[in-house]
Amino acid sequence: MFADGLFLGFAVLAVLGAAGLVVFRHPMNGAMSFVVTLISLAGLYALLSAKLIFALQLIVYAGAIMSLIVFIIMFLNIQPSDLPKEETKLVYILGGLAVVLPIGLFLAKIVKSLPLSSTAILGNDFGGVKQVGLLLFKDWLVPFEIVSILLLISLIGAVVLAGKKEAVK
Amino acid sequence: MIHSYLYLSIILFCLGIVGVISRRNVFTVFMSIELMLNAANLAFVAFARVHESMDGHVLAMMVMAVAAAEAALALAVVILLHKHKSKLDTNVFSLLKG
Amino acid sequence: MFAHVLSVIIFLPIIAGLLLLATPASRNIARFTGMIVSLAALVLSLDLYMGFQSTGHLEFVENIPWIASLGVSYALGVDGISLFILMAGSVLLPMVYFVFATKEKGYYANLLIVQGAMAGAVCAADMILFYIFWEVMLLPVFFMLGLYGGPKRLPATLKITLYTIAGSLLMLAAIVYLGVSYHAQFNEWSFALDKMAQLNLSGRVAAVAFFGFMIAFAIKIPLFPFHTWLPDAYTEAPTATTFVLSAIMAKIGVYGVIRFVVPVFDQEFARFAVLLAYSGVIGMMYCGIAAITQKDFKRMLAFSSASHMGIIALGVFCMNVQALTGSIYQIVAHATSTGVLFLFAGILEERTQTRTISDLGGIAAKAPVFALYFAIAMLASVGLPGTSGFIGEFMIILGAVKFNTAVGVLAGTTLIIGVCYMLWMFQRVFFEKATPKSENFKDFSLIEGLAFLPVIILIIVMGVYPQPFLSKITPSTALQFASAAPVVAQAASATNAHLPELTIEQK
Amino acid sequence: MGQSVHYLGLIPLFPLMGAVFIGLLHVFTCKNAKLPEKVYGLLACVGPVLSFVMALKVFFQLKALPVDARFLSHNAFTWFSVGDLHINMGFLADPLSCLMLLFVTLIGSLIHIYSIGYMSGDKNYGKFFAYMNLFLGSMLVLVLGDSPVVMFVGWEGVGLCSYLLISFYSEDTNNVLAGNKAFIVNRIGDLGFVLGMSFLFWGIGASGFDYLSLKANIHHLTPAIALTVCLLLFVGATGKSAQIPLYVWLPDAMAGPTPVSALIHAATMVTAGVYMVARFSFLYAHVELAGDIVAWVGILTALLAAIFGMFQNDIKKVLAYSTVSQLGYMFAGVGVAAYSAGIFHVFTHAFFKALLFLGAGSVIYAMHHEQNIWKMGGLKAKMPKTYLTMVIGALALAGCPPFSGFFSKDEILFSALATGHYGIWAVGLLVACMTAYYTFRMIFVVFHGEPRDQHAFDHAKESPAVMTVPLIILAVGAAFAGFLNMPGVQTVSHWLAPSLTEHHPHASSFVLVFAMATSIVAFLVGIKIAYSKFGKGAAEPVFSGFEKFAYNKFYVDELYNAVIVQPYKAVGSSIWKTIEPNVTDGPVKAVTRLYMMIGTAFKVFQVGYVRIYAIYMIVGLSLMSLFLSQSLN
Amino acid sequence: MTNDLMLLMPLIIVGAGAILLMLSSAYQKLTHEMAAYGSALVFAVAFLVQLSACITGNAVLFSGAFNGLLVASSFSKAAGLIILACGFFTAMSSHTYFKQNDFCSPEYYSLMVFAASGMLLLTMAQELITVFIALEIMSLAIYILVGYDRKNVISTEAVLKYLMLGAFAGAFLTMGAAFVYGATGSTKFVKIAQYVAAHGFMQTPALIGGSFFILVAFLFKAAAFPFHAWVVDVYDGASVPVTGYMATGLKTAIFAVFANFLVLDASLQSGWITYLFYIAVFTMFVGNLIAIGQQSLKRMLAASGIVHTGYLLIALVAVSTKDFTGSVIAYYLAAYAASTLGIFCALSYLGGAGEKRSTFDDFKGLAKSRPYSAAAVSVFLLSMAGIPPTAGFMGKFYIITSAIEAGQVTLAVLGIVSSIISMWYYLRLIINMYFCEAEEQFGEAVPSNLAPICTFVLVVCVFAISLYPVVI
Repeated sequence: MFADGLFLGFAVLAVLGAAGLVVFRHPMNGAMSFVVTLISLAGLYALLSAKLIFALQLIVYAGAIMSLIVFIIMFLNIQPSDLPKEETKLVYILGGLAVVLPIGLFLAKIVKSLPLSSTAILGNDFGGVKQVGLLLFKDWLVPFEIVSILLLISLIGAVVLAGKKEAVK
Repeated sequence: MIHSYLYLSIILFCLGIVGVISRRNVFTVFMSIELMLNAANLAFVAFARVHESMDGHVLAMMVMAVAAAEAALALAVVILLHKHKSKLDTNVFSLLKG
Repeated sequence: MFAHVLSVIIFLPIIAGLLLLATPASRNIARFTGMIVSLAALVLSLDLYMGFQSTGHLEFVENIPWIASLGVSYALGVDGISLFILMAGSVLLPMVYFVFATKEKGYYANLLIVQGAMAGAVCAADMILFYIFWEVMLLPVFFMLGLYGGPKRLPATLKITLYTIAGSLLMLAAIVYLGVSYHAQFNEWSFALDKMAQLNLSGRVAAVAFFGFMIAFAIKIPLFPFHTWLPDAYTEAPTATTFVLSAIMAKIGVYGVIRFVVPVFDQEFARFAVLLAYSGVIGMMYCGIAAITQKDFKRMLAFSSASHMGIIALGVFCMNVQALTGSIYQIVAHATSTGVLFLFAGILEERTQTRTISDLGGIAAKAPVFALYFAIAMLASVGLPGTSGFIGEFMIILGAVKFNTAVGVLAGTTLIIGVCYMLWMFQRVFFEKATPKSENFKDFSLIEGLAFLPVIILIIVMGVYPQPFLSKITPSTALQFASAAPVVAQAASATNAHLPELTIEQK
Repeated sequence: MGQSVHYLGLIPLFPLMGAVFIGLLHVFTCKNAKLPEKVYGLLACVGPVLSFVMALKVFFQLKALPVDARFLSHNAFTWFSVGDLHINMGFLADPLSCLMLLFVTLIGSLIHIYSIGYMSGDKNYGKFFAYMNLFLGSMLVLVLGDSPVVMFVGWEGVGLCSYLLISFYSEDTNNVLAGNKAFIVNRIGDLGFVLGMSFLFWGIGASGFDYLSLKANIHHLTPAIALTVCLLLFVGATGKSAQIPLYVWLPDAMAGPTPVSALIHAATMVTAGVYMVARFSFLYAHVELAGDIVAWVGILTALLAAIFGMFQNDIKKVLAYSTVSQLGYMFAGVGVAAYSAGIFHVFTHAFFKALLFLGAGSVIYAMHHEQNIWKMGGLKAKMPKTYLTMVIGALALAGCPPFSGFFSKDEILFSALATGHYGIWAVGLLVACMTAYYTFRMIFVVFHGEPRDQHAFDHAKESPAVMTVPLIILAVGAAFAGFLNMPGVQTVSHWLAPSLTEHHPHASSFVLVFAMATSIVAFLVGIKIAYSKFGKGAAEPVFSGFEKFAYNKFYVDELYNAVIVQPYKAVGSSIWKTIEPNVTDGPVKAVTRLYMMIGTAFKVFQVGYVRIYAIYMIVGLSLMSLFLSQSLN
Repeated sequence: MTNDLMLLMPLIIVGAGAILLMLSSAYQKLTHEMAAYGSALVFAVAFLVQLSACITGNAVLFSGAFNGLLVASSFSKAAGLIILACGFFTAMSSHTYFKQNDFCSPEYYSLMVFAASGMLLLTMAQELITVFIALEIMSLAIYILVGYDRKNVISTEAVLKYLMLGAFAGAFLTMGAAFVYGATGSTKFVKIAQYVAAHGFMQTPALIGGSFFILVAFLFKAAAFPFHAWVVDVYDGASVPVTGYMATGLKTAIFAVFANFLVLDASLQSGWITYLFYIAVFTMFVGNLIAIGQQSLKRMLAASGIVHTGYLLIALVAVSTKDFTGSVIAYYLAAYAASTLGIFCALSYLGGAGEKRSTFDDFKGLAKSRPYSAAAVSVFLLSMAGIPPTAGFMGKFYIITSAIEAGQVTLAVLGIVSSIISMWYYLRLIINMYFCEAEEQFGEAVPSNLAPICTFVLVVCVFAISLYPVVI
């Protein structure tokens, strides 16, 4: 029951946060609202016994990525005048909801048909750092390795695109 | 019970889509995409719980890493855009058309 | 005679043409090369002609597997049907280099390429190979028309190109369909012609495939109502291109029908033969009538050519050996008559700087040799007995009467229609009083006269003594019907139901 | 079977070779070095004369044979052979073709000789003789051909030569137009011929398409086909022999040089139709209805042409219509199955009509190419030889006994009467009367009375011997040829019998006498009227009412022009001006235009807003989701 | 294991080469020319290694190593070859291109090699998240390349559009992967195939949904309707060599993984046939319609790329899951790559400084001043149009054959109709080059011979691929 309550709370927060992200005009407000969602999601991961993910969500997502985004928002020193004037935003959002509805319903229909077993409490080992780590380095070595390439590329990209270095003559 | 997680994931995913297609603010659009990735992550973790295998966790981690890389690049692009036009409106960038 | 004579005939001109294009040769070198190569091809094809055994089957066969997994092979061969189209090309094309001395390098080079490609299309014994040559032969025409054509060449170029490519792509689908059906029926991949004939096709898809072929060929021939590209293209094209188009390329369309459609789609062909025959005969009348009021002689010849192609095509659709043989004979006759007329028209245009009929007159008095040649070619084109044009036309009409009385009677009107516009044109251009433009018309030089002489002689010889030629054609045409005889007989009796007496006394 | 003789092929070959030789000579010399006319004249006469000699040889060789085996043949080579269709380049000389052969070569030779004089001074002298030789060669192929197809070679060949010779003076547009008309109208007939041959071939041609095989197999032909073939072949004949409705070209054909009119448009080519029907006597004898149609068309043509002939002012036009009229008689003859009578009329007509034309040519030559009879008059004093010969010709034409025309015409009328074709006989009689009238109208106006154009009259003189000698020879023929087949003698009929399928009607001698007597009466009436009107000189009449209508040939040419020629041209120009761009090419163009339009319009979708692109994606996705959720259950 | 290593060697060479290039670009003395040669060398070596693997390696499928996440097949090897060749030619043409355009730095080449490593991974990846990461490696590198001309707002706009929509599509891929994982408990292709074989495809809604989203991502990258709209703008905004690289290498990699995924199981493929059918048809026709109205060559080529995606989708519809070799797709990709790369190669030196020639009209009369280049471009255009005897014809022939064999006659005919329509805009350029009077002299000298040489090598390739169809 307690878990259900927690879930409900986190879920409501997550949805509200997401809705805020969509609705707020200023990106800063949106980012803050999004952080709420991320943190709620972290809570949900915890409820799902994903301990490592719970931690990573907080550290990497809510921590690193969001602070980077917020930093850039601040860095660009966005004035309200820089922001797009979205008079028809609401129309678009409602229209968007209408368009997305079939997708959502389709997914919901799928989920509904899933024969999911009851969620019995698992052992303590589940989702722990060690277990996930072992898995990561045994079975999932390749993706783990190639993610490094990906990060390297994004590094170069950031340097090339946003850097000051002039093109070689 | 797990169903609820998945429904939540779907709702977040759909909200992300709505954010992408209805907003013109570059930041909001990128964050909406992050929201969609998070929705996917939630689904991964929820399914991991169902299958009682931790593969889903690993997958979620990978998605996070990709999301981070993407975010870094996206922010670089945002800075570039801002340098050019000092605007964050995606509609401003419509020189290429027709 | 050596083993790969057909390959040489095909690729010698193509390679020579490509080399000319790739090197900065002068126009004289180009013309000289063209002359040598086309004469070499002529010699080879004469050799081929002499060695031809008229067995009715393919001879000089070459067969090298190419794409093994799909059974596509580099297969060549000639029979009595293809031999004559091949010969027509080989005999007629050298003339161009003698007659037109001042064209650009690309002009000669493209001519060479188109010669090779046409030879390839005619000799191909594999459908894919045929298709490749079929498409390739369009490219030089495209470039020649676009580069060296008249003032309104661009729309004409686009029209002919898009039109023919549209048709041939549909044919590609049909070819592939055949190959796949063969695979399904015999569990083996092949696109070889002789194997396709064993196919047993029926049903709606077969009909669609049949039309895939037919439309491609109908556009090339061109059959009514797919002829609309023709007047523009023929008129705007440089003379040699018009010549190539009318004298040989259009014939490959007819050849395609004979070679690909008739053996493979015997049932569909028999079913739609009446429709197609009407299309041929209506096209003949339509274009022939349109020709009479043309103001531009090249355009008039274009319509005339279309008109003749209608009757040639009709011969194929009549499904009897006389009409078919007549068609093939007429193919050569038409190449030597109308094709040559186009060359004459080109000379006329070059020397008078006009294409308008009313600007000319009295040329017969100024240039008797030219007028004589022109008249002979013209008379052959209207099918006067004693010239090459009669034999084919007569046999086609004869066959058409047997096939379907109404079609036969309509086909007969070609005798009248052809003569109307030709005489009218001849009167205006060659008779009457000389006009300022035609006053200083120069007669043929000796070289020109000699260059055309073989063709003029050929026109007469083919009219007076056609049997040696026919005896090479007939075995193949007879064979063509031997395989499809039951279907054809059935169809023939069905189409003539309204005049039953005609079939009673058959022996 | 008859004998095979090789020289048969040479008969047409001589003039043909001559044509090629003279033609080449002319083409290559006409621009620079002109050859003297004598060379051409001599060369030109060699072919016809040699052919005539050969023809005589054929005649004697045939005569030596027993009656039933009187035919010679020569198979030069297989012309073409495809499937059942075997056509040999074969020649056949039987009594019928031998007769034709003889007079064609004879008259041809004479006219060639005559032309040497008539054409002198023409700058296309060589060309003329090349054409003439070509014509003669073609005519001989026509006559000698042993199958309809070979005959068709000559048939078309003579048509071509006719065209070339009519438009001989090609600088004048009218001449060329007349030539075109002749060729085109002939071609209409040829269409009938070709179709007729086709039907015949599919009927019985598979076992041989030469006359002998056809004759042997004729009973296999079903009546319907036989009738079709007959009528189609007759269409060919109406074209070549200028019968209703295709007679219109012949009067115009007089635009050619007069020897051409004499040779081609009077003596030989135009009778080809009659010859053809006689050749197919085995077929026509089979189908009575066809014969009746032929006879009626013939006699009506005779009547119509006679009416026109009465009101013509051009000397050659008068003769032209008289030719049409006489051809009508011939068809009436062959139509009532009196083939020998028809052929005999061909034979006699060749003489007197050639004679008349050449005489007229002589007059025209003397009058410096004046052809209007109302500009002439009193010429008999100046040109006695011409006058005399022409009167003989006129008497023969008018059917005055004992000149040749009387016997041949009378035999036709008699046959009509004897076979019960009373209508034909009656019309024929009327026409005979009219013939006498217009013939002598011409003679009286041209030769009698006072000169109307004094200047021309003063300069007129008798033609040179090279022209008058042929006239005299022909006059002899015209005068006496009739005796060959006079009743009781019937040499020609007997000679022709093996070639023709003919049943001589058994009629009482009363009928014979009655026919003769009426013919004579008709002739006398005609000549009386002519004499009373024109005998003592008359002024050029002004036509009005029916006369004007007849003078203008019932406006048939105008009618054809309005009903056939103009609509044809209108259709032609509307095809490429209206139908082509709109109907046949229209859809193609419309599709192209539509395609370009859509393409341009499609750029609207590439708005450039990235959000819109995302919306495309989502809308597509959402639609697919809708479908997918349908299929989930 | 040595075999496995051999098969992985190209990937290793490319990855190592990329890192090496990246590191050495920090070294100031390294000019971008040297980087170009370096990257070309990497590609060349990797290509040769791959070729030797293709020739000698008797189609070894390794699945033991890497836990089945990477698998090499003859198809992936062929696709790898194409990708490496694309990389090589792009490097060469870039070298020439940057003689006339000045926004290059050595990192450019390293990114290109990185992108190639992503593409190679994609061809071999047999697990969804690996696919996702490989896709992102490739895409991220390409994003950066697209936006490389930082001073140019056009290029920045292109990268915005590409990145935004690409990431959007990537999110669908993850969601799809999640659902597949949810349904089958694994993201490995082998396991998925086993699951489908055991439980059926249509009976597992989550699998339908998951594969649907995955397909969406693939279709997006391949620029199929209705996910095509970005491609025209992005191609237009990117520099010429990058556009060529995107159009060829990226498409090859995407179709490799697309096919690999689709042939997991017959029921999976047949389940999507109807949708792919309509998508293919719409893709072809929409692509054509976009292409007609274009004035800019790059945009036209982008649109024609959409059309070619349609043809490849036909091949996918017709693909046989039983004994899949991917030969038809690989052949078509090779043919398409040769001609497209050729045209971009030619554009990279014909375009002039700052890509000043970019529209149809700019190339009027090219044949007069540069006959050989014009001839080469014509050959490429004819190949794209599918006129024999070019490779494009053979490719189209194989596709039509496979489609008809698979019973998709309608699709084959529609493909034919589409290629008839497409004839117009290919011919238009040829007509402009040959039949129109020159408005410009094309006077300037070509700064480097590399791109022209590559162009002519590619002409040879176009014919060679056609006349010796070794892949089939």
